[in-house]
Amino acid sequence: MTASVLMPLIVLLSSLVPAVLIFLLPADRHWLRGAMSLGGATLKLAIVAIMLWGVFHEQTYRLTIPFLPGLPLTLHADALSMFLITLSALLWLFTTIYAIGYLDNAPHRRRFFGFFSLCVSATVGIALAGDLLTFLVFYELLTLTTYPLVAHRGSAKALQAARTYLTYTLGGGAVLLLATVWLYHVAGTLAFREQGFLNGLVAEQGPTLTVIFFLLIAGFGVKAALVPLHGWLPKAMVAPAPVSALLHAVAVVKAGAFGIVRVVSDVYGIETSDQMGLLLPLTLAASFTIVYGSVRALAQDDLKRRLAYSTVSQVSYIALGLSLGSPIAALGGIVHLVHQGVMKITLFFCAGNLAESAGIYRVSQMRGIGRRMPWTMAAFTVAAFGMIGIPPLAGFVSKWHLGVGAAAANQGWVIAVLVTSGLLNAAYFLPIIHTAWFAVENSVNGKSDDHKDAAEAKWPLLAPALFTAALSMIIGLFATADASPLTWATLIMRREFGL
Amino acid sequence: MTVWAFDILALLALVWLAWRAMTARRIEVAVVTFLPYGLLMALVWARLRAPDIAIAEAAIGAGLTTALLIAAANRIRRRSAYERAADTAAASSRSADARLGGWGKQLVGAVLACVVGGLLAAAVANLPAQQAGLSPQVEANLSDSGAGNPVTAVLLNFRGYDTLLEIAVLLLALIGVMQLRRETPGPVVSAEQRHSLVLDSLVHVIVPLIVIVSGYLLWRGGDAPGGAFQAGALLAGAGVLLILNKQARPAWLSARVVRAFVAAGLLMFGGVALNVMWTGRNLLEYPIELAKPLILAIEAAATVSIAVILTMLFGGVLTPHRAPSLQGGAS
Amino acid sequence: MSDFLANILSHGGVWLLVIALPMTVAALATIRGARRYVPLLAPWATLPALVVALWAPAGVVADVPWFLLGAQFGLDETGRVFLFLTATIWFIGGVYAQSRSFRDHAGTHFFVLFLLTMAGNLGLVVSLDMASFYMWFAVMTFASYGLVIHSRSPSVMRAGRVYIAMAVIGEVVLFAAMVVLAQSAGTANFEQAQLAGVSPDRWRLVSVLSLLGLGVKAGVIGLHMWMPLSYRAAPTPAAAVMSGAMINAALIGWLRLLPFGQVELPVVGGLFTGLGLLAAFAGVFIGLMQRHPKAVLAYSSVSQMGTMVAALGVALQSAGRWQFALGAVLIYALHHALAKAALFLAQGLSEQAVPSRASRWLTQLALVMPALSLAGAPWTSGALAKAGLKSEIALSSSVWSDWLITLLPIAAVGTVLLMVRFVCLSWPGKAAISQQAAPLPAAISACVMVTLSYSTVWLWPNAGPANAAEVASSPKALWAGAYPVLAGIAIAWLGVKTIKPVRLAPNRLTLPAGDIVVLIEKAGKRLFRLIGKQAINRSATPRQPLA
Amino acid sequence: MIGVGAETWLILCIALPFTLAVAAYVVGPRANLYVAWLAGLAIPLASAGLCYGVVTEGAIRYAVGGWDQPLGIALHADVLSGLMVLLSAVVGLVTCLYGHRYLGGADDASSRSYWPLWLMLWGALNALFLAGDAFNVYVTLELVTLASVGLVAMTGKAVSVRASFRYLILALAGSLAYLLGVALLYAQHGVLDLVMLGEQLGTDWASVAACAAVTVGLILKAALFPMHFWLPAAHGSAPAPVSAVLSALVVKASFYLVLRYWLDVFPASVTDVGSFVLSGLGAAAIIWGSVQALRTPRLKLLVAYSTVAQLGYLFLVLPLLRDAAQRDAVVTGLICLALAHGLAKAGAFMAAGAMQRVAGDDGMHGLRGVSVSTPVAVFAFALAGISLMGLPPAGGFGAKWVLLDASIASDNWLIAAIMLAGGLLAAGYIFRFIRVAFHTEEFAGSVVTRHRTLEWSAMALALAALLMGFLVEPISIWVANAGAAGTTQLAEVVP
Amino acid sequence: MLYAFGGVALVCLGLYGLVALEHMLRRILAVNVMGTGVFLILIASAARAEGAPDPVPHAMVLTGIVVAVSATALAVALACRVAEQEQEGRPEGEVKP
Repeated sequence: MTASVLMPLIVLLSSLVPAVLIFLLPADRHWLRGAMSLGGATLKLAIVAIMLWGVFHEQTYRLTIPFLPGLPLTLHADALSMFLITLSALLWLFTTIYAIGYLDNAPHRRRFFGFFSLCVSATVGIALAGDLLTFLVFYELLTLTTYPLVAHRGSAKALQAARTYLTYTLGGGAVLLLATVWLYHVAGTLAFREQGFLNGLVAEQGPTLTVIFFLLIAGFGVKAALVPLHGWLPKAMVAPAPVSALLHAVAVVKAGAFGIVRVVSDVYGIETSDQMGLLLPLTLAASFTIVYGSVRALAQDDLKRRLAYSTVSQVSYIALGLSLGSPIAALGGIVHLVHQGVMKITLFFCAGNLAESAGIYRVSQMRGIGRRMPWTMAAFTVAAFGMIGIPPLAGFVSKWHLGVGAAAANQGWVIAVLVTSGLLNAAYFLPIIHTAWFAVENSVNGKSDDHKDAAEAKWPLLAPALFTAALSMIIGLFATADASPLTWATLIMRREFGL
Repeated sequence: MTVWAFDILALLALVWLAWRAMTARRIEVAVVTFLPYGLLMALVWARLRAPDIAIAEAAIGAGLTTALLIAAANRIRRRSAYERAADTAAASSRSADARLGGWGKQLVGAVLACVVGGLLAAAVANLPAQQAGLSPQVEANLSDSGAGNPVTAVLLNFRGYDTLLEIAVLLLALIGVMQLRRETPGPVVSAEQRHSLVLDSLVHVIVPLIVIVSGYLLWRGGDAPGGAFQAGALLAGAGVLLILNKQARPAWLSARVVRAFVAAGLLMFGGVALNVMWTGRNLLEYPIELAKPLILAIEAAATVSIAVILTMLFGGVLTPHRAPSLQGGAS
Repeated sequence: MSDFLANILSHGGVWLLVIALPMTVAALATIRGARRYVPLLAPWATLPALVVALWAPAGVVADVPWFLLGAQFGLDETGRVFLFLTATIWFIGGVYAQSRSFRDHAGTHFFVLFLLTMAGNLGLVVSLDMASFYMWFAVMTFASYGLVIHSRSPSVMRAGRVYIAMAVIGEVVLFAAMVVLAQSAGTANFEQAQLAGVSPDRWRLVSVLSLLGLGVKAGVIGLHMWMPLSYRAAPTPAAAVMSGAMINAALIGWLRLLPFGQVELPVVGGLFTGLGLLAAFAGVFIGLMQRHPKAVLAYSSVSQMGTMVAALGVALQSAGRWQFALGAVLIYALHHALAKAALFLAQGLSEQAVPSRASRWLTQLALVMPALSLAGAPWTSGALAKAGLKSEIALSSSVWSDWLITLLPIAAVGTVLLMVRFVCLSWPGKAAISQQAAPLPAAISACVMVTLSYSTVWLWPNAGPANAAEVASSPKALWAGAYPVLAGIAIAWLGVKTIKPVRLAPNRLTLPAGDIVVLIEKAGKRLFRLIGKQAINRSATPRQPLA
Repeated sequence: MIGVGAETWLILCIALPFTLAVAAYVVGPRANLYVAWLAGLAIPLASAGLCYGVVTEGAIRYAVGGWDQPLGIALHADVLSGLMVLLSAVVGLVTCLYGHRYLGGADDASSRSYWPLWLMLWGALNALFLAGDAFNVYVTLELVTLASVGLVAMTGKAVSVRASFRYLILALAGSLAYLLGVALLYAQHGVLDLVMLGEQLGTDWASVAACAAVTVGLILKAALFPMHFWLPAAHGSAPAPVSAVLSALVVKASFYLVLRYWLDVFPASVTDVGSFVLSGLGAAAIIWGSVQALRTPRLKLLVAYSTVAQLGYLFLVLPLLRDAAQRDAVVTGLICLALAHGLAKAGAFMAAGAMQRVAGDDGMHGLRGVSVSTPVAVFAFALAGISLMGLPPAGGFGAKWVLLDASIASDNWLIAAIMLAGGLLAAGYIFRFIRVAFHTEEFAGSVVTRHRTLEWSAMALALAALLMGFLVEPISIWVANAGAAGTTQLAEVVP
Repeated sequence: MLYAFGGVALVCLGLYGLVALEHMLRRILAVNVMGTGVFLILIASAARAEGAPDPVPHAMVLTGIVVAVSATALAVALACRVAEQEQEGRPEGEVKP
């Protein structure tokens, strides 16, 4: 009983308390700060493990805190929330290690790590949110806590990017707020429920609910970078590499995608929204985003920007899966939540390593870097192949289920979208891999000493990348094993569809 | 009929004087015009059977306010070029007539005044012809109030709370004015300048007279028109005279003593108000038998405070300088 | 002994060894001290596969439910043929690569990629479910890119580009095919999917998609462009395994994926046959106009694979005789794989300086022998394979079979012409004798390969119809094998006489290797110039690097 | 008798600040420290006691002098006024700490008048919130005005003196308009007690005119657009603690009165047109204030314009009060909004003051990269900004949520849209500054001087504003209880 | 009631002055005029009744007059200060050295 109340709180506090302590700590206590960050991350991981066990055995973790009239803040751990929490807890640990290495001797580290931990707390809150209001609360907190991270460098460019980010996300937040209030007004509750809580209202409130649905999707779509709401994402690339990693893999983008998942599955219910005909537009939007993001990625020479457009494209797989209305596709979408995170964070770690150790920011500068930084590029290669959807990496598993789901939903054209996207992914990732491994170093404008002194990145930078790369392989290879994301996602879908 | 004629004439004169007071070409003239305006106003109060107000208006509205304004006008003019003292906005939009703002402002003002006037007139015309207000209750409880004069009863008993706060208003204004004075020492005033024979003798005659009259007003105020405000205002007049005569401050009148005087009224009033609560009464609920002495004590203290405060207000406006060593002192 | 071996081999874990050994050897490269042993160990990594192919009992299946989407590895008779030929070719290719001149030049990373490709190739053969098949297929495809562009010259880079582009297209289309099938069948297991009663409509879709997806690997006409470029670009051992082993991945893919013997798909079958025939002839025509022997061989592969695709098409149209047809196809595949690999190795040998006249003679023999086999000369393995195939086609109920019976000998004549062309182009001249050169492993491996290409088909148990060997040795069959060869040689001789310098191949009569890819490249460039103007402009202006 | 009853706390809330103010005045600067501590501890305690009493025991009426209404003056404390007193207590407490540090102790000349004036202001505010009599309200209004003007002019800088003059004149005009309304009310009904007035008021011309006069006077003081022009200069030029109090409490006092009148006195007399006019002005204020805040070159002016905008919200939703079903929700929302804005704005001004101290200037350019030298203050500013933007979990969010819900429920979509747009605009100007603060690349200031007290005071208020969101539910319950207990909130008369 | 209308007139006059005048002292005067206008309305309405006038408005006006003079004093002091600072030609600067 107490555990069921305390667990969500502890898991939230395990990053919130370090955040506060970090802010209060003198700026030069680097060691202690690192210890607190890592300690919090480890503790969180341990608790998450316990909770995973509990949720699997149908134990409920639920904590309510009185907040608005009739609408308490609810932290509730169901299978879906554990999914995101596990992802964030795991990747937070890796990213923390990475960030400690990355920001060695950089200024403003206290601020960075403080907001970093806050950011994760917000993500955990999003994951644990038991109703739309709680979700909204943490969603907005996430916006705010990531702002300082995006603006961290303090350069005009970074600030400009941060402003763009904020303009988009706060705009989305406003739309979301409107939609949430409206929904509350219509439905009288906001608590997530498997298969949705609006079933009874569809008959009389159909058009209103449709409008609200699209408002909600638009609100979440900003963070999920659905075209045309994606403009902030490539710009936000000015942030330091760990931030980009977190933004793309765990926190911001994932929050948006997770929001869409929640709306479709636990507010409206997949079947209900399918019946209401709400899903086709979402499918179209997601499909368009997938293709558009990939096409844009093709033209980017800047490595992080290319990765950013790749994110735009990849994250929409999640929405796509949810929008097809078939359990298998939804499974694919949901499992991509984790898969994309693990793979994309690897890519950003590697991009950070390249920038940090070799001063490489563009694809065209990467000629032959694979020889000098083999481990980094190996991790990059694995993750990139995963993104393309090559088995046995994680991306394949998601795409497989999406494809099967699309076929099951008789949406053959979605398979075409997947195929196109796979082609385009290959078209922008393979040249990178080719350049890194096979291109001859010194053929660009005769400068051979581009990265003559570049050596492999130091271990705090390297280890997380290798870990996540290995992870993206393992969760693909052992996709059907007991503890794999896919199995867990199957559990989610079974509960969601009431199977 | 004559009363009607008086009324109409008085009102017309009032309006005309008000107009002049605001818009006379020279600011000195405008300011001085406020004196007859105030006096006429006092007459009107008397005509409206409000002798208490009449006395207060004469002393405060006409006397002290005008004195303040004249002092200010002098001070601004002494610094030359008072036109530049016009409000910031005015500096840029110089109209032909420096008194008035631009055409826009005049137009807005006129339209606003007309609209508001029309509405207000309609509202006033719609007021019920008869409304006894609270006078029945006042009459009924007058005997328990400790004051014979209903106005005093209202001021110091029925609505004593307002009055208490009002003394605080005075204190606030004083603090506000005093803090604006500058730390730099003022121009040195030589002994010859300081003593003007005429003013000196005037002061010597008039000040004691005023003190006596105000004492009378205070004492009488319990039952007839008059009271702490009127008495205090009169006393302040004496103070103003002393200031104008550049009378040196007696040695015993240190800054802190002055501040004590200033606060006396509030302290006494507040003290009484709170202390009655010890016996289980409400705030300001005087015991009936003690009502009269308490009121008198409060009035006495209030008179002193009002007088000192008003005097210092005038002094503060008149002499903008302050010796750095003196803190919050009087002139 | 054999019981013991059989015991071990019937254990599921053996599949792990088949695939894991190459990968483990490749992984050694990451250990500094062990790195230099990688090239040496590379060929031996195929040993478990060879052992399994030869001695493992059929029907051993390992279910690995926790792997990927629930994997199944195992061996059936089809798999055994492919596993054998794959392992053999990789082994011999690996040995060939041991030549010091090559090994020193290539470096460890070549062998790492070699091993990875090998693992993929072996893995896909033993995969009995779509996901793992697809996985190994992808591993093979992407790792072999490194083999193709091994020498890094601009033309090789272009070849690599074309290769990877086509391969990726094939990958994703294959993905679509599998996804559709998996959904329709409700399972990702090949065998279960074939039996799942999928509607013919879906089968049609799957078949067409797989024709496109796997067709890239098989060089189906229209998707074949990468082949001449890559074979030419890749170093000899790589070209040998690509042309011999990897090309058959497509074949095994089709055999696993399509409902042979279950459902008749006349239209799709017709499509297969039509495209196959087209390839069989077009390969010959374009191949004749090539100036590089490897390109000639590549077009020969196009042509040969075309024949097999045509045969598959026929099989798709007549479900009844599938069991027999399968045997013919398998034998043909085995023959073609070994012969083609031998040709490539021989060609590689012919490019090298030889230490003595005798060895040059050996080289010449190594060139001619498999060429004859491929041409289907009597008593060669080719003769047996072709005979089997023809008889099966004749017995099938397909509307195409008459056509095929008529056309195949003509194609055979074409093949002979191609082989003549090839042998002429790679005939080692007199100047190439050098005392220092002793490419012993290469020579040995080439010879072994040639030998195998002759012997294996005959020795293979249950190859084709029971009396195939007999049939092939009958006078009628001998004639059937001999006349195209004779006709071809005659035509070649005439050609040489009339068009004088065939060996110098006048420019008028040549086509660039990869034929239509040149057009596609031009069109692509123009398109990019149109679309990408903005992007190019933007990237031309120096941009602040992001961090 | 003394020490327990809520009524005692009520009297203490008013008497304590005045007493301490007089003490500070008489004793002079030497007493500053003691006065600051005593005020900071005692007054909030009394306020909390009062608030607790009001919440637990219901509304309190207190007959000053023992005279029953209408003859005597009634003090009145209900949830609304109790919470406003509590707000001033919290802000006041922090202001005491902050002011003591900001003004540099007893030696600073400007601190001489600060304590009497500020404590007087505090007392006046409490008196105003607790007043139950129309004329008594006038006196307290004047007290508030004069104290505020004195505080604005405290530094003697030309800018602030000019601003305070303008402020004074406008405020006097506002007071007179209010008094005019009271005069009309009295002339018509013969009573001054608010409850009695509320019972007697009708729709006749004089009543409506009185309503109009009272409202106009109050919105002039509450700086509702277009009567806002005096506010930015006054609030922007005053010393930081003063700005904080002015923006957080003083304008709020006038708004409180508007709300009080509209809720309890005028319901019969106000018309839809009137409420929509105010609402329109509120909308204009939101837009205009925000746009100005987006343009102004100085930080404190930015915050001051933000006040103009935020006040707009309070008036924007007044039409929703006309819907009886939404009344409680709207009242809750308004109270929460007022409280949240009070806390947040005080925090923002204090943070701005701390930054100004370090940067020496509050020009946007000079504050570049200020997050390095005063991280806590910038953080506090941002936290306060969260509430101003109406983002969760801040009080501003809770209030907005409730109000949005009410406006959707009553189909006032325009109001909802403006509220949302206002939030975005607020984000615009808040982050306009945050962006400057994060511009660390060109940071030129020193990191030498730190003002921990100043920064953490701001932080405390900002945190309070942030956590205010969790008070929304209790407040809604209190409001609902008070509403359920009687038809109007002033109805219960304590014997 | 005549005086009440007089009061209205004074209020309007004051209002006009407040808007249209720019000199600080004049504006102070305008406020004072307005104030007396309001007082006049109050007292005039109190004097409607026969017999003794209602003392409550009287008390209110007395209070109002004191408030008015306090505010006037403060306003005058501020006006003087503004004028001086403008003459010193450094309107933005600190006054204290």
